[in-house]
Amino acid sequence: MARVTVLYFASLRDAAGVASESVQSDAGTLRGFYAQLRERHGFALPVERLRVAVGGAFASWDDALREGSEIAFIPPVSGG
Amino acid sequence: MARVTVLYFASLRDAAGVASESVQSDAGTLRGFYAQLRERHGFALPVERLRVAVGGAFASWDDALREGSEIAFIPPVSGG
Amino acid sequence: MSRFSLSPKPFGIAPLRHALDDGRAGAFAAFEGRVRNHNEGRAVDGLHYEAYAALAEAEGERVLAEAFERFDILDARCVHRTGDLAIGELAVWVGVTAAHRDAAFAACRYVIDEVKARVPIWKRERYAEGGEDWQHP
Amino acid sequence: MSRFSLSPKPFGIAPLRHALDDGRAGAFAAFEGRVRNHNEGRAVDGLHYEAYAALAEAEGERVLAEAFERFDILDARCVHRTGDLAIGELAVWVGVTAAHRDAAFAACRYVIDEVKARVPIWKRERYAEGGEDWQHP
Repeated sequence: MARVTVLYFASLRDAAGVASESVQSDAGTLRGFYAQLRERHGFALPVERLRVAVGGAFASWDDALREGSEIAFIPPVSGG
Repeated sequence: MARVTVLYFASLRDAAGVASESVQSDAGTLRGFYAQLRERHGFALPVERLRVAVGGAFASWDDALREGSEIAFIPPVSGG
Repeated sequence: MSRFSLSPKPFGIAPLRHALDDGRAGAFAAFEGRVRNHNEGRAVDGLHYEAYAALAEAEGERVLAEAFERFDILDARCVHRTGDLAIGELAVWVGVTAAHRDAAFAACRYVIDEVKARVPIWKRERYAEGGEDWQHP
Repeated sequence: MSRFSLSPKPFGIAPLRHALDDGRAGAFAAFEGRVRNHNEGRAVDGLHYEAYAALAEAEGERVLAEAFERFDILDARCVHRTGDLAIGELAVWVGVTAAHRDAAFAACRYVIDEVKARVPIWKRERYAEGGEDWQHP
């Protein structure tokens, strides 16, 4: 089990109803962790359309979930 | 014979020593007219590197020299 | 030095432009992205931009650094707005100086393309007919 | 309407830019050509631009009209200086608005390329080591 902080942006934040939350999870990887959160919050976006960041830097979906980390799921961007 | 006004720009003006002059010529075409002026003023630029304009619009070197027209020889441009 | 930044408020272009003054610069290319009154056939009233600030700034700097590696430029800047914007308001500005125009144009284009593609900023459109929508292209 | 003009004196960009304000414009691309302190390895002190004004204005308008035919743009302007210019001074400005950036960039590039290639304006460079030379590339 790892306790982590999750940041939500744009449509993910609207769906989650919060900008961030502290979550305890037994997921082995970031990919598995998103699957859990997607089920909980009903996120429309599949993992293939997202990128993931840990501690303010892009990370790999196969990275392990590490205790105390700050994880952000990045929906398709639309700046400019 | 036709009397025309000639406008000189940039290095042609420096070589001619005037910005414009009134010239009488028996040249049949603008090409022949430039050849006469080139000889007179010692212009370095061959006709192939110039364009020619008559009355403020680009013209063809094979156009006839017309009485009273205003002729400009256009050296390679270097704006911008 | 920070070449990319986020601005939560309207920003002026003149100081950004002057920061790029350089006697070696024969060419300056700039791009302004502004809020359009329509998108994909729908009338738009305004926008909201949200950013993941820490990552957006890091990724924006990376884009600018890549522009320096790829093109023979003297300097470059990019500023992106966040928050609420009205029609016609400046959303993003890119400015690039170079000795020659090829590099200035290419780098300016590179920066705006990459910023739009990679930097974590999201647009929520507000429609004239009512409703809002996050854009996740 | 005159979209291309010659300016015998320094000109400000802001009024030119504002003349292009348009709620339909999501993209604005601009180019500034400035006097560089060097050219082909020689130190340059300043420039003089001379134009065949009547023909330059007509040919400049033609270039802008072609940009409208070729690219999906909303508006475009170009101003070119004449007379004496110091290092860093603005020699030419091009601004283009469009709904989207592809057209804005392409048209901006087209205008500066064609103006440089076709419009009867000539540059005389003044060298730091002394001497001046007309550029006839």
